[in-house]
Amino acid sequence: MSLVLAAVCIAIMVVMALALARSFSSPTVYDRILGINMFGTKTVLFIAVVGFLMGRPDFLDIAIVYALINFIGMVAVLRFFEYTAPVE
Amino acid sequence: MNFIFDYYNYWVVVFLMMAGFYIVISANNLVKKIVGLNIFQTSVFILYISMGKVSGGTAPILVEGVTQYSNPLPHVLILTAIVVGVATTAVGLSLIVRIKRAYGTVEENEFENTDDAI
Amino acid sequence: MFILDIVSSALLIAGVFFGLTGAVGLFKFPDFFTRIHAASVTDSVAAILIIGGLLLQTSFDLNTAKLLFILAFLLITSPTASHALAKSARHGGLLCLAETTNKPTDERPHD
Amino acid sequence: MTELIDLVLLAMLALTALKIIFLKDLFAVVMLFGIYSFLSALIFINLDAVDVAFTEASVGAGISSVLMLGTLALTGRTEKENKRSSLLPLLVVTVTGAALIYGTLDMPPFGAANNPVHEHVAPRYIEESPKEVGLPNMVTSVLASYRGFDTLGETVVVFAAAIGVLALLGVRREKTDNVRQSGFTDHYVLRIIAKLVIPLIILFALYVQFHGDFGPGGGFQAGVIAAAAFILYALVYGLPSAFRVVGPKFLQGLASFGVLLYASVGLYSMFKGGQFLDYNKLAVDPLAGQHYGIIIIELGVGITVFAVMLSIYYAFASQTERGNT
Amino acid sequence: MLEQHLVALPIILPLIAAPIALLFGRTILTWAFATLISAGACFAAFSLLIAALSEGVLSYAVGGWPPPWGIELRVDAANAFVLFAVTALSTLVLLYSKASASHEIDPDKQALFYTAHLLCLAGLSGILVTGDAFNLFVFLEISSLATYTLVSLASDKRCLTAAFRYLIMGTIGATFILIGVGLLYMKTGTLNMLDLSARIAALEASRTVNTGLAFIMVGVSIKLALFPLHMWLPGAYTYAPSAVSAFLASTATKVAVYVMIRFIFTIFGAEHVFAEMGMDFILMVLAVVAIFKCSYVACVQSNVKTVLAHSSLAQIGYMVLGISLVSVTGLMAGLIHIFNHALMKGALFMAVGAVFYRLGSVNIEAFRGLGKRMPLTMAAFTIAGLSIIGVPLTVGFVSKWYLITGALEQNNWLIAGLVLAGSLLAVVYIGRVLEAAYFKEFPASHDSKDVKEVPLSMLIPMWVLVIANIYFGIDTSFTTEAATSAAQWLFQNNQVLELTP
Repeated sequence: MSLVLAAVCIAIMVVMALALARSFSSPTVYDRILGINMFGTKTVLFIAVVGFLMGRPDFLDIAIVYALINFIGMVAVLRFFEYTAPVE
Repeated sequence: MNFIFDYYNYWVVVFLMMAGFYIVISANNLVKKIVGLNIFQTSVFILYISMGKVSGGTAPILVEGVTQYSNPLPHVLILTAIVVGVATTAVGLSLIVRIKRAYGTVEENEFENTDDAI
Repeated sequence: MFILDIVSSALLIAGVFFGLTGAVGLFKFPDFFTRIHAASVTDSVAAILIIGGLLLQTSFDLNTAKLLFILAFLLITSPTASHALAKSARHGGLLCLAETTNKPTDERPHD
Repeated sequence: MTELIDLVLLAMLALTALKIIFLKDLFAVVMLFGIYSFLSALIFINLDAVDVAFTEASVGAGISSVLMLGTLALTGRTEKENKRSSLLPLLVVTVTGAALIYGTLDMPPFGAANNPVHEHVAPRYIEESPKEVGLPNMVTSVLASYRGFDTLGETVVVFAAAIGVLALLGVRREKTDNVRQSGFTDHYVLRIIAKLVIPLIILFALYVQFHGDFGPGGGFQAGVIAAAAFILYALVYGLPSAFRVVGPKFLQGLASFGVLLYASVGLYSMFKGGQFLDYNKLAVDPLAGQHYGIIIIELGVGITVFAVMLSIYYAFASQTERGNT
Repeated sequence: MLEQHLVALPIILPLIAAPIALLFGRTILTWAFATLISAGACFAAFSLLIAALSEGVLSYAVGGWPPPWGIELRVDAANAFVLFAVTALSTLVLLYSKASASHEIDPDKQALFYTAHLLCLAGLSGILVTGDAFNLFVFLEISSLATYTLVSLASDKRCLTAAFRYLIMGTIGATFILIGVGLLYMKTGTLNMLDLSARIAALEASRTVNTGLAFIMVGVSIKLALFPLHMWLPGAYTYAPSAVSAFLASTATKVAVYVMIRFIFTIFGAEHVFAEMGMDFILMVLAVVAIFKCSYVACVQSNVKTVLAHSSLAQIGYMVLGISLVSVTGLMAGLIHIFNHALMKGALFMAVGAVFYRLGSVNIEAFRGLGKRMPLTMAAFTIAGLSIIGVPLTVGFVSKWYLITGALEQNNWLIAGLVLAGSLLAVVYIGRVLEAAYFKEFPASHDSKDVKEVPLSMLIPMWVLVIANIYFGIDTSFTTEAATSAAQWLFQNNQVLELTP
């Protein structure tokens, strides 16, 4: 079982890396935000899986925090983005 | 080979610290300086947490049948340091807001004329 | 027990598969609105599958409740965030591919 | 496995840091800083520092990023070109980095169980704290009891930050009815979902506050999360509505109250004949005393942090809304 | 009951008072409360000094946990001496700020000003008293955050950039200290200073410990504004409100100097730092450069507060020079100069603040003819200025006397000569101000009715410091006794570890 978990863990890291790459270089600023949002949700899943992999699933609390902060951060980005004048 | 496995963590952390430090002293924009300061400090936190790790140990919360725990003391220190970091960030950012209102700019090279370069 | 493990593994692997497809979609689709579609739909499916897979590993204790909480939270917030993002993008003047192809390219807002 | 995850995460961190150096779009810089914080929190989990990860995620990626975004809304989005040579900074950084690398060469190896760090002070915390303090979470025991003075200092640092931000920005007092309605007025989905989510967040904050003795979490994290719930409210429904729920003046009082609650535990233990912050003296049974002490001081920390974080956000947001109307 | 907790009182009094001070609705109440608390802390510090001189070391285990597991507060003659100077200056500055601050600071923000002052005092006392390396970092940050706030409260907009520069430099310094402490912890596994010193002494030469030492020294040097790392200080002192300049110039950097002394002498051991790493030579060169470079810059400035700020940098050079002599006399000269410089710089900045109070400017032009208009203020400035120069019968003479004695003990004529030459530069920059005040006419264009003596509440603290300048210049028994026993205490390397690890 732990083999499957490890494989899943690595695969999620690949997804995270792809999302990170998207947020590094993106055609529009919204794509950047999208990449970061995806990175956040995948991180939540990553923590959940790692918790089971390390045999200490009681750390799911941290996954909850990530989910919360990801959402709030997203709302804040959109909110303050309205204020800033678009570049060029 | 063993040598690398013993220290790779610290080396990457040193690189991260220096990346943050570089941003602080080279960035032109004051907000970016604060971001750099945060990166610098966060990397120092990783240094502390790295030294608390015990291979094969687990998080320092008591569970049945486990005897090998990672060291809780660095965790405590860094909890405090994170709070200190966010406090500094808040004060720094509010200074930036005031600077923007007083000078109309937050770019370092635009202060030069008035002897206020930061 | 053995069957549970197999089902759980299958769910996890399926979840990861959807996650990967979503990430590939981020790069391969032609305009922002198709990309956000790819990302947000697969996000939700991957979350359901992976957390479903993990749920089968728990023994109905506090962890089960936490996992369910995470799942519920993700299912509520992730589509909302995507929706708000798409709406902001639309308000910000971003157009979809069908609209941009009918117009001269220089009107398309860039980053 | 731990080493592999560690390596991949460190690589991602290094890339993110490099990208931040070269980006000129500050909005992207702040968002990437959020990612940097998330990634370092993942490293903390991987290295068993769950409490630290908890805090880093909620503070670094949460509060700090939100404040930076609020500042950017006022100061503009792009960094201007820097004409000065970057040679001197590069030199300083190289020298400092070289000194540190030189220092690493004598370090005890990463993760070895017989490092001096694990053999001198820490064993007592690991072996005795469940008996002396009576909590399963050793981090909470050390934080709140053995090094409780540090934590008092930490609470005061947070309080000092509030003083600084209030002195610099202030919170404008004005009648709420003649203020332009702000917030996401036309995002109906967001408004409804926020209403649904906020109670869940506050519930979770309470759980973190009172479960910190047994799992990751504690007063500081709970305060930040509760503040985050109100920040979400203020973001979605606008600052005036948030002021009606919790006023800035009330928050100031609350911030003081939290510090005083913490300090009063110390004074009471002095009064009972112990040293400052000696929880053993709080009750007849030392273990029970420790337990009372830790619950009260964690509550004090939580209250102060909640009040301070929220009033700092208020100060920034009222600047932003004033600056952009 | 209080005697038992005497060690903790100078920290926890202001620490607890700060949140209470915020709750008072009226500014005058906040001021009275803050002054009362500061006076209480000063009284506690004085009792501590007496106790430390007679009993040696006083140790206090916070939370009842024995060190190194818990946090230890530790008072000996050296830090009790500095602590007394800091709390006394804080009280005098608070008395002074009633008129000065209400003139210079927005009325809405005065309550925050006094709260920040208390926080700063708590932080400085904490740095001095704590016996735990990480706890020192926490208190350092409390005092730093409060200082940034205090500096930025002035009405001149340039205080904002000065405060920001201070924040960036200060945070870098604090982070360097954090890195250094981390490296030490990594090699020893402990944070308690006494325990650290014992365990470092037991280690063989280690690159990690040496790197830690280097980082701590650089971090502390930023905090104490040692020569190449001093860029934040002139702006911060020039544009801060007058009361804040007086407080910071006489306390904040002094505390940092003490931190340096503590790290060198009690943690690493003078032997290791000086004999093996050659740090004394580096410090001596930097100190001499600081004395001359900064004194020279002080001679060509037109803003008197900037002149005094650069003079402070030069005086810090004298303190570090004392440390770098590596002898009991040299260290004692450094310690006594910490105390004496607090007296003179406090009085000078208060006098300049008084001029600002009446004229709204501190340019050297504004001082023209003030010798007749504000005789008491200018007399105070003159005496404190003579003290900076090192004229006999003032405290400045005492510190320079011991500094030169320390140099001559080692037959180091060069250093002795340089100290005297540095004093000549002080004659120039103080002389320029005095010349303007006494030998130039009051400009006719000014409205002469408004320019008169400042209120008594400003004059009294100023003159208390001036009289102290003269008193401790004539009767040196108290300060020399305290400083000598502190220096001897620091040089004792046979401090036996009373802990059972």
